[in-house]
Amino acid sequence: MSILVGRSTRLVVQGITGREGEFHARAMLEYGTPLVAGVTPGKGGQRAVDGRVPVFDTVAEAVEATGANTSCIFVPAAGAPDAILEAVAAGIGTIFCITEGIPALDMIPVVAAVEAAGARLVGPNCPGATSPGEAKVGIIPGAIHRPGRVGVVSRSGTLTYEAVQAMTDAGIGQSTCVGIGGDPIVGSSFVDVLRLFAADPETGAIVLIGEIGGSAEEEAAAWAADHLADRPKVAFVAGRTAPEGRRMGHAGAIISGGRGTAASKVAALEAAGFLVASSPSEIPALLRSAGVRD
Amino acid sequence: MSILVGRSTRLVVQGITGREGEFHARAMLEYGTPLVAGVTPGKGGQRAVDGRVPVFDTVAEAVEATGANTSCIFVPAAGAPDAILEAVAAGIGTIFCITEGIPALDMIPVVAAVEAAGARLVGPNCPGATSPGEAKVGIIPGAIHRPGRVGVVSRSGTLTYEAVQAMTDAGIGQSTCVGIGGDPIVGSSFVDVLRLFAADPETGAIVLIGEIGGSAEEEAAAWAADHLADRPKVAFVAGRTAPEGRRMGHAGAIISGGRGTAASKVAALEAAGFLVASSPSEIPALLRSAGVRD
Amino acid sequence: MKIQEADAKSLLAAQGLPVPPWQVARDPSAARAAAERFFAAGAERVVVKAQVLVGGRGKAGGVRLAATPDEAEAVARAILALTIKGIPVRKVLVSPAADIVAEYYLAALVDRSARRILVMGSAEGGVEIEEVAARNPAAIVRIHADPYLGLLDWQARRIAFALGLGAHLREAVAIAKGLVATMRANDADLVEVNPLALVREVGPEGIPTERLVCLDAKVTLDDSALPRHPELEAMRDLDEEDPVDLEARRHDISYIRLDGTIGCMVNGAGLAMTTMDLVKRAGGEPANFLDIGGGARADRVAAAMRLILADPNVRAILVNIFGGITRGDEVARGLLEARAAQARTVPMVVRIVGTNADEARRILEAADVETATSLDEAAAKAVAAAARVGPMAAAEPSEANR
Amino acid sequence: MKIQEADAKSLLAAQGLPVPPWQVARDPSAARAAAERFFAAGAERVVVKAQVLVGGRGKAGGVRLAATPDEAEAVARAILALTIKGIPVRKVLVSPAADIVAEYYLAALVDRSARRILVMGSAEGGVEIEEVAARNPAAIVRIHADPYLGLLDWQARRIAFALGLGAHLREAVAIAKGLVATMRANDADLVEVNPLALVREVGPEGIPTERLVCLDAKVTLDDSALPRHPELEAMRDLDEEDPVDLEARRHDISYIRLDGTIGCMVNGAGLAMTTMDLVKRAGGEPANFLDIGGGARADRVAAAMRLILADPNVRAILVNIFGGITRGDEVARGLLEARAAQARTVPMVVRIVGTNADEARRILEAADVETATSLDEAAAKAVAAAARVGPMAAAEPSEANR
Repeated sequence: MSILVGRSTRLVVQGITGREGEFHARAMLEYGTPLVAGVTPGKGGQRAVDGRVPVFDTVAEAVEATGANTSCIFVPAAGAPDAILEAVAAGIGTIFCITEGIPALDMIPVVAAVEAAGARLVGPNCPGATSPGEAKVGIIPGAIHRPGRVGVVSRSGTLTYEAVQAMTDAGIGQSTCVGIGGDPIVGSSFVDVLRLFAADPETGAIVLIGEIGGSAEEEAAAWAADHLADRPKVAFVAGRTAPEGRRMGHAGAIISGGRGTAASKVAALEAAGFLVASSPSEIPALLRSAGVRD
Repeated sequence: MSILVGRSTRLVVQGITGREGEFHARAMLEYGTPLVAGVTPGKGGQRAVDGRVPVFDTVAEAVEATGANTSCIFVPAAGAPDAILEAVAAGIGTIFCITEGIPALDMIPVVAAVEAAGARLVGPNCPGATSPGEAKVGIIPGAIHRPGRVGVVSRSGTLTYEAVQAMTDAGIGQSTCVGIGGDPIVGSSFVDVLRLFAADPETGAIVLIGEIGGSAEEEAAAWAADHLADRPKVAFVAGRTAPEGRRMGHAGAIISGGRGTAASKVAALEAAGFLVASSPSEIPALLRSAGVRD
Repeated sequence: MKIQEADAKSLLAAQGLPVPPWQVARDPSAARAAAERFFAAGAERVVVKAQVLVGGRGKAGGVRLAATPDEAEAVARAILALTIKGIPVRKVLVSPAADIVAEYYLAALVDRSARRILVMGSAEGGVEIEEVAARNPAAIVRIHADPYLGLLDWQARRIAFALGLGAHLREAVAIAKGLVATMRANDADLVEVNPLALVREVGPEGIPTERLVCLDAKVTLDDSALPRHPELEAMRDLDEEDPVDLEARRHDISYIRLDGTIGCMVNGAGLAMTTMDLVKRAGGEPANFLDIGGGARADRVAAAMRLILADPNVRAILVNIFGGITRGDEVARGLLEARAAQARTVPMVVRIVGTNADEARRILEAADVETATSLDEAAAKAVAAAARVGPMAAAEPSEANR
Repeated sequence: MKIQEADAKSLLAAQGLPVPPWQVARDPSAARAAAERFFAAGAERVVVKAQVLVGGRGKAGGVRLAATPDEAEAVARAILALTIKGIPVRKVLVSPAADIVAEYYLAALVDRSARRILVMGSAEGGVEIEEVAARNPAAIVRIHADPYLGLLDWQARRIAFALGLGAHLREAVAIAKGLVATMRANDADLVEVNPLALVREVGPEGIPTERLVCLDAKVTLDDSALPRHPELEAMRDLDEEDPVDLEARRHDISYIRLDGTIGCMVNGAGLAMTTMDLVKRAGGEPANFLDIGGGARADRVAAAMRLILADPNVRAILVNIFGGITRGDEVARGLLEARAAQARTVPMVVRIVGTNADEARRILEAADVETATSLDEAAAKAVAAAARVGPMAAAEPSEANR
């Protein structure tokens, strides 16, 4: 088993005929993801990715024709909020928005609408999720994974790859790796993903990769202390040396008014029973020491 | 028993210190309605209606202090949509909005928010509801009622009074009389109220008072045919002689493009088993002929 | 409130929608001058359209083409001489004629059942949507705008695809969203573009292009929202408005002039319609719909009396006040005062229900006013009273009243 | 993007919020002229405030009162000579001094946890909200605006009552809603008014009145939304911006200058911060945060190299590219080209992971570039390389770089 993406995924890629969309759609197909449809308004009836994927004008048509239940969005920032709402209205249950640069205030009504509809959004500005050996949705390189029982959740892109690669190199496989995105407003929080891992019998341990800014790591720690007490938990927090008041790349990563520091996050995670690595390379050893075997 | 208002009602009047609000609050109190609080922002701490009703600045405070569960709104049109949203947010389950003149587009997000919160709105521009002998909320004159088993639902104000008076004069009592209001966008439709009557064992028969414009009567007829087949049903439709294309008072009452005619409504109601009166004065006799006794 | 095509187009244009240029003319020479300007700017023909607030002007000969300034003037003269559904044509709109490739229907309106804004579109434009609905309902696409966010892009795209406008997706999306934006910006009940036309134009280098334009537009405004849009009040067409309507509005009275002889004064719209229905059932014809609203205040009663008596067709007045909370004796006194202030006297039948109704009856009967207990009785008595007055004397023709 | 107080106030004023008049001056005589105008208009005193994009200017002596034009000029001269938290003061804001009755705090910001706009208010204004939060959390009222409709009137009233502003309800409601409106109109992350002040003013007839005004304002804008607000780009304070920031932004690179010696070039913000952390852990000091973003395109690699080498403190460069899908050999070639184009050479340690990483390593080693497999190893090697270069020679002082 796995969370969010897996064998029952039937994926539609919104923005499939764009450069990014087509490139990653091909990588997903090659990974074995059940990618059943693409959407580009005005290109309905064409086929994308060397003719392997039918393209529709609307998500509703794609769902009707192919039974798609998951969407991956590569639409530019100006159109991405609308693409999410279109997916929700078409009955898509799980939506990954890869698009970066969406203004935060644009996302506020969108996440409210997603929630009201009972759908799930991961991102925006997220790398997606992979359930190794089953399916990958998004842009995480497939080759870094190894099937296994550790659930990985992260606010970062390449830092996640770093951590996952280290695990794979050490022979520790993953149940699902989820990048939730670093934007200020995202559809799924650490807690939302941990809740799914907690309910997944095939996820035996947790790796959480956080960074400075906000309080998502502290909230995740508090939740994990109550609901994941019995599972091995390892964490890493980026930005221990970041100065206050300067934004580190993402809109999310900023320490302000003394809040959102790495120290606060590390303390909260340790208090909740996480082993906290001081380099991504330490994660496999910490997992081993917490009792993880494969 | 009764619907919407009754012995378990604990009423807060929003806009209680206004002329209309205080006048009708007094009439409701005199009828025996459990009116527990009033709200006027900035007049919190005062008492209204000869000192009989405590006034609060916010609905939330009124609910906390008095356990109010029903609201009646007399706030002017510019502030009434906000007053409804305030009541919803404070956990009020049943809201009557008496205010007239609220622009239709203002009500669209409000009814959506009421629905999303699982609350119930009657009106705006409605006379309210009375459960004779139990409670009256709104502006329907208390004296016209008589306790009984006929549920009355209407889009009109004084026309309802006319019909109810005729029933009372003939010795036929009412379980609850509900005026849903004649505005284009109202919180509760005929069908919404009929659904409540259908679930009320103390409501033995139905009187529906419609008028030209829209298709609410046709929708009510279709619903009643399926769900109220076993109960006596009498209807009256105002506007048989109204010309097409002219708005008859309410924004609602207009025949346009051949739709919304009295003939269409009468036909639909008769097909659904309603006896349709050609004057309000005929309603009691039709109820009798349909088997209503008291 | 209905507004004229030219005003509707200005509201669309303010939201950035493509509307062909136009000019309003009140006489043939002004129409000619407008046509000359459009010809000078390259138009091959102009269209001259009657500006009246009723439908069916096309069938009535109110829309005609002209290929020269002379012809435009002649056509305008002919149209300005028309009376369409009782409304004399006082203005025409002159516009360059479009080279139409295809016509569509697109409208945004308040959908009461769904409690949402509904956007309706059809590839069968240029005809009444009711006809299409009756003949081929599947040809109409219906999308409800989001109650909070308005018409979303994907919804607008869906409409565009349903209309077969995939090749003009961006324009069609902008227009569909623009209709809803126009609605929201002005608190309109209805914003209808029919036809939305795909027109052929020749670009600067002689290359023909096709684009979508709003060839006709109909907007009705929500009366309840007019107080917050004072600029829209200027669009009220006083040409077509009965002066008594103005007077009624000033007193917050809902008044609609009809063709009968029994003047009605009622509180409440539903009860007012019912009163009209019962007058008709009793063999009479109502002269008006009149709702004096809540409270039946003395000044409104007086204004209502003036409005009713200003109609020379009125031969009896039926007053039906279901007081509820209002004191009947006060209403009765107000009625007597109002009648005393009028020069013209016609028989009056009064029914007052509610607090102090008995005293009201005594006051009225003391003043020789006929009273009634039930509404049916009141209607019958009013019809009889009008009949006693006999056929109308030398009343002014109703047209003079407009 | 942070903007100066004066710009923040202009955004508030554009939403109709009460902001006292102000003038920005870049030298003492302009400050004097501004003060003279305010004195002429009736001000008893003026306030002169340093315009810098860092907090704590009050404690640093950057906010002072003046009772005469002479004094205003002197005070402005003193403030313009200050350097606050490393930022030289280049502008002052001059404004009539208010007669403050009470100070409040009011702000609207993006609440990530709740995924809503949060409005926070406190009756303890004029101090940092973090202080109030730490000392007396119950003194802060927090209301989340509706995700679709913004701050509703009842929510604004609730804030006003919580702040004890029931006597100024209408003003307080307008201001609370105005903060959210300012946020939405400009895509701000934060709109803070501290203090929101109740000030005493003397009316035309000598009667004192009290009203609420926004005495100070702080606004930060969402960088992601700047492309759709081109007018706000003009509010970017180039005075306070390092020219390299401008260059970085032009290439879509996230660059932050720090005080260390190890220049970092990384793809991904989280990985870039981690790289800095590991440099520190290995005993070094990062010279910068630098995220070249996705794809590691050759032009961006070259620009990043220029940015890093423009910092004279840099004595070694650490490149850490987790390619994933990017081809490592292309990145390696891009790096060599970029280095070749630079006049200055410092040791470079490169770690490239992903497709064709082995080939990348061969290319780099053939060019005598040190490589590393793990991130920890790369950090250690970079720190060692910097140490070999030895203490800095006659590098330019970093201030000259600004």
